[in-house]
Amino acid sequence: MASWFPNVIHMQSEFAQATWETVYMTLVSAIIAGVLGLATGIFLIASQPGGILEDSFIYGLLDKIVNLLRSIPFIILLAVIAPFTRYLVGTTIGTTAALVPLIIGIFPFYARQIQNALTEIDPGVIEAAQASGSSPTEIIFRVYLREGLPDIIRASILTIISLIGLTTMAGAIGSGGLGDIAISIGYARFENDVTIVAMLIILIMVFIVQFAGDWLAKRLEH
Amino acid sequence: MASWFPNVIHMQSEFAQATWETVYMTLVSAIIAGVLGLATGIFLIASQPGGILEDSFIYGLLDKIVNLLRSIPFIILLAVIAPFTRYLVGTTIGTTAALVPLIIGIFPFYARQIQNALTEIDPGVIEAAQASGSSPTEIIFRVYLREGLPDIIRASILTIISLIGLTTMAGAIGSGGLGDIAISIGYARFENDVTIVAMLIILIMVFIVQFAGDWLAKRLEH
Amino acid sequence: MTENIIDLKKITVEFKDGENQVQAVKNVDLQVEKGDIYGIVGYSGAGKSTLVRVINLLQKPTAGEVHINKQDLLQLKPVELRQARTKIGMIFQHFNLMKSRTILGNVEYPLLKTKLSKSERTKRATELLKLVGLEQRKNDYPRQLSGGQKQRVAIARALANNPDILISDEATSALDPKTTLSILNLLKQLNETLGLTIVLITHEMQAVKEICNHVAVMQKGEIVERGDIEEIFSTPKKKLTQEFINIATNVGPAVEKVTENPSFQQLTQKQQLVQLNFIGQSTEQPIISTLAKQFDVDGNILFANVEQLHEETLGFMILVLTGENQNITKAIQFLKDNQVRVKLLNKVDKKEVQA
Amino acid sequence: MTENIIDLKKITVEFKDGENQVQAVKNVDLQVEKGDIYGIVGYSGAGKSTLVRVINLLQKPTAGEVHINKQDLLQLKPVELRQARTKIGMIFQHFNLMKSRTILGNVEYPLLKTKLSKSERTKRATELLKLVGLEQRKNDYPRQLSGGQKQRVAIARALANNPDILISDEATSALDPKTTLSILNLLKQLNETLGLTIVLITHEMQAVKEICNHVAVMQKGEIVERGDIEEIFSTPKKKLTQEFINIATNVGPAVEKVTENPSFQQLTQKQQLVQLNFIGQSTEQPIISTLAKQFDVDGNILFANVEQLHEETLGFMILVLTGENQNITKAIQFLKDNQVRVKLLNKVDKKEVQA
Amino acid sequence: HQLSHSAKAKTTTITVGSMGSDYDIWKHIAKSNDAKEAGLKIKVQQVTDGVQLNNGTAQGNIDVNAFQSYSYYEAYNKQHPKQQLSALGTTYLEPMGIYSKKYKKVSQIPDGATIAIANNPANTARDLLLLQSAGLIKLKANFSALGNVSDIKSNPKNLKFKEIDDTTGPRVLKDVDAVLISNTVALEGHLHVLTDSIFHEKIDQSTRSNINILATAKKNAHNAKYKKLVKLYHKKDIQRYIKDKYYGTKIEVQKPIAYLK
Ligand SMILES: Nc1ncnc2c1ncn2[C@@H]1O[C@H](COP(=O)(O)OP(=O)(O)OP(=O)(O)O)[C@@H](O)[C@H]1O
Ligand SMILES: Nc1ncnc2c1ncn2[C@@H]1O[C@H](COP(=O)(O)OP(=O)(O)OP(=O)(O)O)[C@@H](O)[C@H]1O
Ligand SMILES: [Mg+2]
Ligand SMILES: [Mg+2]
Repeated sequence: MASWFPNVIHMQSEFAQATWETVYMTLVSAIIAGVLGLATGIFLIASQPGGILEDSFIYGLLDKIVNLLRSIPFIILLAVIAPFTRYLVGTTIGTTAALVPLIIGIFPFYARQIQNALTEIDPGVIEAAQASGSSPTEIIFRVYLREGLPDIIRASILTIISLIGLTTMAGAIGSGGLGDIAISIGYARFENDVTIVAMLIILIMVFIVQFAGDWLAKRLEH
Repeated sequence: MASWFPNVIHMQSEFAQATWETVYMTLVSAIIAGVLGLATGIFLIASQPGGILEDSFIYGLLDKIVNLLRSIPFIILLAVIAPFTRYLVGTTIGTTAALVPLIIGIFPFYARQIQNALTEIDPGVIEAAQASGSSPTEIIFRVYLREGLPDIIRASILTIISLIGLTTMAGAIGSGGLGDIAISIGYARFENDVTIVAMLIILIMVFIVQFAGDWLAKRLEH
Repeated sequence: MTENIIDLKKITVEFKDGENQVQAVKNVDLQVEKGDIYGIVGYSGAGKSTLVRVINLLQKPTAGEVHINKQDLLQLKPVELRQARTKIGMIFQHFNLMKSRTILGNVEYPLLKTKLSKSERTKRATELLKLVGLEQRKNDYPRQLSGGQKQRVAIARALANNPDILISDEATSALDPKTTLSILNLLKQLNETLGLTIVLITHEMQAVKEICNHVAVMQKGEIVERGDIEEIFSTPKKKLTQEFINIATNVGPAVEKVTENPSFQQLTQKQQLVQLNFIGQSTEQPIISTLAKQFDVDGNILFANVEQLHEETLGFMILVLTGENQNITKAIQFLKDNQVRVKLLNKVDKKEVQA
Repeated sequence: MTENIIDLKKITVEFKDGENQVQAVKNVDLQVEKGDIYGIVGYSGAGKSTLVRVINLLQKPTAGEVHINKQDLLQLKPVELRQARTKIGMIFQHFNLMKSRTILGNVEYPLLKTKLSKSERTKRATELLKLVGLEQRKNDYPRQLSGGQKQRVAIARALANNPDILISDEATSALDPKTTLSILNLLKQLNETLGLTIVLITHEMQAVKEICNHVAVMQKGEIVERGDIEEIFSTPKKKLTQEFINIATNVGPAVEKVTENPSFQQLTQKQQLVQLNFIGQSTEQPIISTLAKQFDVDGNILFANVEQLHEETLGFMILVLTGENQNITKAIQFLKDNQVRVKLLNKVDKKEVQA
Repeated sequence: HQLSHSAKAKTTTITVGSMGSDYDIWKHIAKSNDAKEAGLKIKVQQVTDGVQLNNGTAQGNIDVNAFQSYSYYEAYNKQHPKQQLSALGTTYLEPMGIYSKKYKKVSQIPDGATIAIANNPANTARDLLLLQSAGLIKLKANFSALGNVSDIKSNPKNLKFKEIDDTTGPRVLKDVDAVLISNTVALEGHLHVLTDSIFHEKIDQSTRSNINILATAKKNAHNAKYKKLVKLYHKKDIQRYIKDKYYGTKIEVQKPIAYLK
């Protein structure tokens, strides 16, 4: 053990801490970005040409915001939104401060995925709901979000895994986490065992997310 | 002009160069990762339970490889695959060397997206092709890739935009590019105008990709 | 009873598709009285689905007015339109069931908007599923059902909200005859007991005859003929209508078969092949018996389709009349005098009756 | 001609779905001769689609053997199975057209595997589209077509590869009667000229009567009755078959209508309501004329469905016989002696004939 | 602002922001007896982006940071008139080195050779200055702490420069003719600047501004507790630890700030 993992062995508490930080960042930003992205994706779908609330102004606006946010490199995003981050969480450094750029970095991506997923829903089913007098809100909650659920889950898996990847970059503002350990200790100091263990833990998280998501998506696909 | 963009004005050739580097990295890695990701995504779909070439071993293997590659933070990926990069392109630094980690970093993501996109294809249509005696290869090329084309294009847009984001991280190995200019000159040296211009150029690229992709997807959706 | 619950005025629907432009519905007027059962028939692609989709504005007409239940739908606010739609049930040609909901969930869907409690909704939906014979499958998902079963779920869903109007776009085309009949009976019963107005697109003229009071025949986006069911069936004016009826009553194919059959071509001098069409009380008088007794002409039935349509008898027959030539001539005259249309088939131009 | 091109032995198909388990097909044998047109009818959910999907192994049976064209499909290598499938055309209940291809492209699809050149493929596909009347629309996409138009494209596609066997799962259910008839005629013609073997699932008994030589009746996963079309139509053994035929020939509803109609209930002493079923050459002798002349009994036809089925006359009638009581009794005896089945309707139990 | 507030409440806890080997050193210091004796409770946080670290310090989210050279600190202050930092004291100087697998001497570096330099501004300028001292290039007269390759006046050997993340320095040794690696990174890559480099910085006037400092927000410039950190750093035990751990490559510098100006 000690000879294979010479450095890891002395870092158990750091690893526990980093794992917690990664889980914390991923979970909290996944939930908030999830809500934001879902809402944006749904508004994109609803307002698009031919959508249930067709509105070319809102569609164009959202579409452009999503693209804009997606064009900003994450490191720059960290800086650009720092004032906003400080306003929200009182600091620009640390794990909690990392949540804001993570959320803003990932939600447009998720919104796009939601949009792509919901594009697939059979227009006939939407029509059937319209014919029964459903309002746009009802159609969103009772048709889009239900009929699209397996796809929404697949998009969520993809996004959460991308988000875990993104947390590794938040080390730049002192977020900590497994990615930071892997890079700034394992990689930068040639402590390969640290890198490997950090990545294994990330891998386990990825597998858990993928497995749970696949299982859920399959279960929901009637 | 000079007062608004004091630094940019002296960097026109650098910007031209960086734009070219970004375009080059994005294009080449998009093409190669595109082929790899498409192939992987198709194999995932074909080998999945109930697929046209059901094979739980291959499916499990590909599924795990994709997850594995997706769990490695990009910076570490740069290092981990350095020997492979050197073997392929003779060096581990520079724009061309960046292609290898970019490709390996993005193709599993694309594969997952392709898999999600192709999951949507009406099983009835696949059955109709099978009933007419189509072989799995024919079904892949004549049904999956054709029927799924609008979705494949949407997934490609999402991926290319993510790829443009990823190129900004390849600056770590001297890839150059707009992201690198934005970060290591504009941001790190506090030349905000450089950051803004670099990001504007990236934004324009993103819009072109999104617009062209949307247009194509719409056109192909009969 | 003469109030028009559906009143479409000069409806035109155009589809633009790049350069292509299809006028699916052209300047069509359609009035349906409250409590009526109105059939729409026509070739595939005639514009039937497009026309009925205008009734609940799923299809916005390019031009024209849509008055339903005295409301001008095109003038309504969205919330009012939705309210109006809850009272128009629709059965889609392609079912359009939600794959994420159970059968029961699908039928309950339109009730989610109402004030019913969860258990009341379930009760109502279960009742409806019982009516269409799928109560056993209520916890299954659409994927697990056969085509006809899906269609029955769609029927139950359309009825869930106790609509005033039911639009049915080939609701029974995927159903076996027995189930079709029971669904038609169900619709008729709802029509009689609740005054449900029904607009029925169907390819089955049998179904039209069975339950419709009025029928419209569409061709290339236009209604080319419309009227009472008896009127249309007894004296169709357009060739298309004639053809549909011929096929429905099986006269067309029958005539063809008979005229092609060599044994019927080689009739003796004393025989004559005739086609008879009659309507109304004419059959109160037993035709064939009369011919036999009064003119000594025997009538051998090769084909017959006689039925009771709304208290009247409607009939088509192909007979071989056997007797002396002059007797046959007299017999035919007698038939004509009794409002029976007679066509001599030996001389018939095959093309004219062929479908 | 007695060679079985399709030979399914003891086929069972089970669907497992979590805890649910549906036996869609139970231990079914099905033999179809080369050049035959074989109809399969049955309630919605009876297992018809599932059974025919076994023929080209789209549905792997849980148990049983599948011999097609003398090949044991379950033993074939994948490449051989695909080769075998090119010779089995299939028309799906839900069309299953590719939305990314034009109509022409969809029909050309099965030809992509063949050695035909691009222009030959186009030629063949265009011919087929002409046959189904959609040549004008060949550059449109499925989305732009009506339900019936899509179904016609699916028919053309299934025929593209000159199959030996055509499996048609409700290929005409979305079609208007005219188009249905022309498609059936097309199939019959292909059957006669090219020896195409056809397995036809349909809900339209009329279609079965029209073109099938044999028919199998399915119920709850089993074939409960099968045989020659004349045999089945004239002497159905099972209640289900009887019901289907009654509905198809409209006897069921007619009897109901007649017996429910008060004016027919109030017959005089000298009248008797009867239902007649007959088959074969019996109508060579003009029944009603004979009754009139020989027994002085008038027959007033309330309902009739008489037609020529494969050279035989098949008939159902509801008559009011009018005459002296003893004459009527004699007349009925005469009919019975002439192989006509007679049912006295005044006493009939409504339930028995109702659908 | 909760963090600065809580920092005031628990006056004994000082948050030190750092990265790389400085992070390790300060973690050691935080646990040391000397810290306890001085009554200082130190929390060390790793922040890998220098700009963010300085911003965080200026805003008071980080009390003191330990990662930058004096020249980088000056450049930061110049660019951020609203977020001023103040230097608390000097810590050490570590020599930047030129490393090469192929060549033993700077003079052997051929025409057109590829040289990898850091892409972070704290080190790019320093790298270029070192190359100038090695006689490979000449820089413009107004060369600043944020200067980069565009400020090269003459490049007689036509060297090609690749700007890379400096932490990858030891890894790209094989791929280029020479790499400039800061000592922190070199140590982690098991390179000893005094023995393995082919050329390295001297401690003289020209490298004075490369001396590392502790910095804090301007308003805390006179915070006595923070000043104690400077003293703490120069304690004997701690210096011994640093010397052992980094093979004497981190040369202690204990001078007043004025010396650097
Ligand atoms: N979205 C569309 N775009 C273009 N053309 C369309 C569209 N929908 C329908 N059409 C065309 O409009 C015409 C009428 O179609 P419609 O679906 O109303 O026919 P239908 O009478 O219901 O036929 P069927 O009996 O086959 O269902 C057809 O020619 C069809 O091709
Ligand atoms: N994938 C499936 N999973 C579970 N049950 C199924 C599945 N497919 C079909 N079934 C069930 O098997 C039975 C037979 O279905 P099938 O589609 O063969 O009926 P069918 O005779 O073709 O009916 P229809 O005339 O309505 O098309 C039905 O009860 C159906 O619910
Ligand atoms: Mg239609
Ligand atoms: Mg079926």
